[in-house]
Amino acid sequence: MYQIKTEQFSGPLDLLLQLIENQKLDISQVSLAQVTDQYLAYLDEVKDISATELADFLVVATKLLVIKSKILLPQTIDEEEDSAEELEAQLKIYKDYQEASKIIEKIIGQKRFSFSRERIAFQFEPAFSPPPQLNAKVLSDVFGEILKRIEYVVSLPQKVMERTVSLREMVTNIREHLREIGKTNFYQVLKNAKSRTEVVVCFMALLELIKQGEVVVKQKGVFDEIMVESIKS
Amino acid sequence: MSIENQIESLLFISHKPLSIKELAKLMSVEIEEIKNALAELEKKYETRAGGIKLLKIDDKYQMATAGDSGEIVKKFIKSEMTGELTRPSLEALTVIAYRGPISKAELEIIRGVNCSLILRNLLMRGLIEAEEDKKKAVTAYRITFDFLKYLGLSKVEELPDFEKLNRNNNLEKLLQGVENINN
Amino acid sequence: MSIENQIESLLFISHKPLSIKELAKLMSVEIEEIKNALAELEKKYETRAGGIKLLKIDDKYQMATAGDSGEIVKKFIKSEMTGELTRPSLEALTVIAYRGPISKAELEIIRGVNCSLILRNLLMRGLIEAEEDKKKAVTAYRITFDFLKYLGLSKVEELPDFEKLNRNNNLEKLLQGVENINN
Repeated sequence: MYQIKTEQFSGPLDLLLQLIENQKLDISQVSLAQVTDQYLAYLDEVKDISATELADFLVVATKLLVIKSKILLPQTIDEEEDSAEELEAQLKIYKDYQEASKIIEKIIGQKRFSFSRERIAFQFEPAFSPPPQLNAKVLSDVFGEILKRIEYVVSLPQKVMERTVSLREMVTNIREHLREIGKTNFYQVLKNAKSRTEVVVCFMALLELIKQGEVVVKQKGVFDEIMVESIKS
Repeated sequence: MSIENQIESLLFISHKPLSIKELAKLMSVEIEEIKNALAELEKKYETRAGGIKLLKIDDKYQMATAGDSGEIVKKFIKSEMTGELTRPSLEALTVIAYRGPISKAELEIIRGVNCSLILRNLLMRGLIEAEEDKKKAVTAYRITFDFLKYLGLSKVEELPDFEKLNRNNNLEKLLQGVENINN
Repeated sequence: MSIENQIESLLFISHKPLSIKELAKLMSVEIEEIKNALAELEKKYETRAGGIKLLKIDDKYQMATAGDSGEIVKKFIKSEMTGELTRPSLEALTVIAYRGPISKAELEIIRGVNCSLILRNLLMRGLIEAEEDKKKAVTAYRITFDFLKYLGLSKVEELPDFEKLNRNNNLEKLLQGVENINN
């Protein structure tokens, strides 16, 4: 399998873009589906990804799976059109700005810095000149407001963690679905899926099972039902 | 003395960017007159292409040394400016430079990652500034003169492909789509 | 870049007059070349008759505002030096009052924005003072005795709710958290 350098990506779109470019593909739903496995493999391998970023990487992972499922199972998922087109469009736009950022990096790299004066260019005697309306009460009020704002800033990493944890739970659900799907018809399971997320979870589970060689998937024709057979049973 | 010359004097001595509004108030002159004089001044500085530049961000102006003198001025004032930026910072700054004033939500759609921490970091470094849009009740971010000085440009409009990246039609569509999902 | 432009940049950024010798040394250029470039520059400034003048005092050169702008320049300085503080300045002053002596970095972490310009303004108005912390090799800021007196207090501990506001859990967490990130 293609080896991904364990470098720090500036975000999930950056990773996705590099995977696509490494294979010399254009951005399309088909190419997104093609790199989905590598994308997931990267998420499995990389250890130093921060909690903040992991949440965003996982969001894109689910979108990728929706796209992949859409291409492989065109008859089951038709309301996912938007999500797939959205990621494709998002990635194209991101590419534009990422390329621009490389140009900006070069411009800065030329070190053609401009400078402005830091003090007023005028000789005058500094004199104590307090704001007329200011008093101690105003100061304590203002400080109180600053502290309130800080409360939010301090809680920020916590909020990100919570989001990541809920996404992690989803991944755990996949493992649970693994057993179930191994013994049943995949199409049946999909039919019962209540949300887009559940569809994705099921599909992810199926892909994992195939990868691990626990099941084989059979389909007679393009629009026929997909039969899942467990190899071990 | 002409309004143009007075503005030039003020921009020369000032240690901070001055807005059209501030200038109008200081000089007790109509906004329109200030705008016209500034447009003239801008043109002159551009044509002269001398050692002093007139920088512009939205309705604010500041004088600065030309990028070509960067090295010698840096040495003279013993500045420690390196222009070093991490990739995520660079990406965020690029998007804000081309599309500012821009909301956090919009920036995050383009970058695909949560940008709370990076925005805070750039605010503390003085490379971007935040402004409350009271009508829409959102915070808008734009680059500062300090970042413009990293680039050695007079205004963001001088960035390559500015027109295209400033108004990206695909993005407008995408943004609408995301708003719909969020609602 | 032309020597003339570089000289113009240096004269613009410098707070004191520069001699031909100084310029020659700074730029590693022959005295003659500097002289010629300066002569050109002088001619240009004279012809332009704009808001900036190029003054020659003995063998030293300096840029200054044109004489006619004197009044408006004074008005600008007065507006900078007097009157009420802007909201960002007020916040910075408050943090320095309750948490001083405090470094610029800490102040910026608490406020979440760059404070360079504000600190300079508060220093200029005599509301705060800077002090070198030799152990940590950083500059620390505190409010001045004049300002304390103006508030009718004899020490910062007399500020309303000083104990409660000075020791705040979230504040400590914030300052610590950022230290951890930096390490």
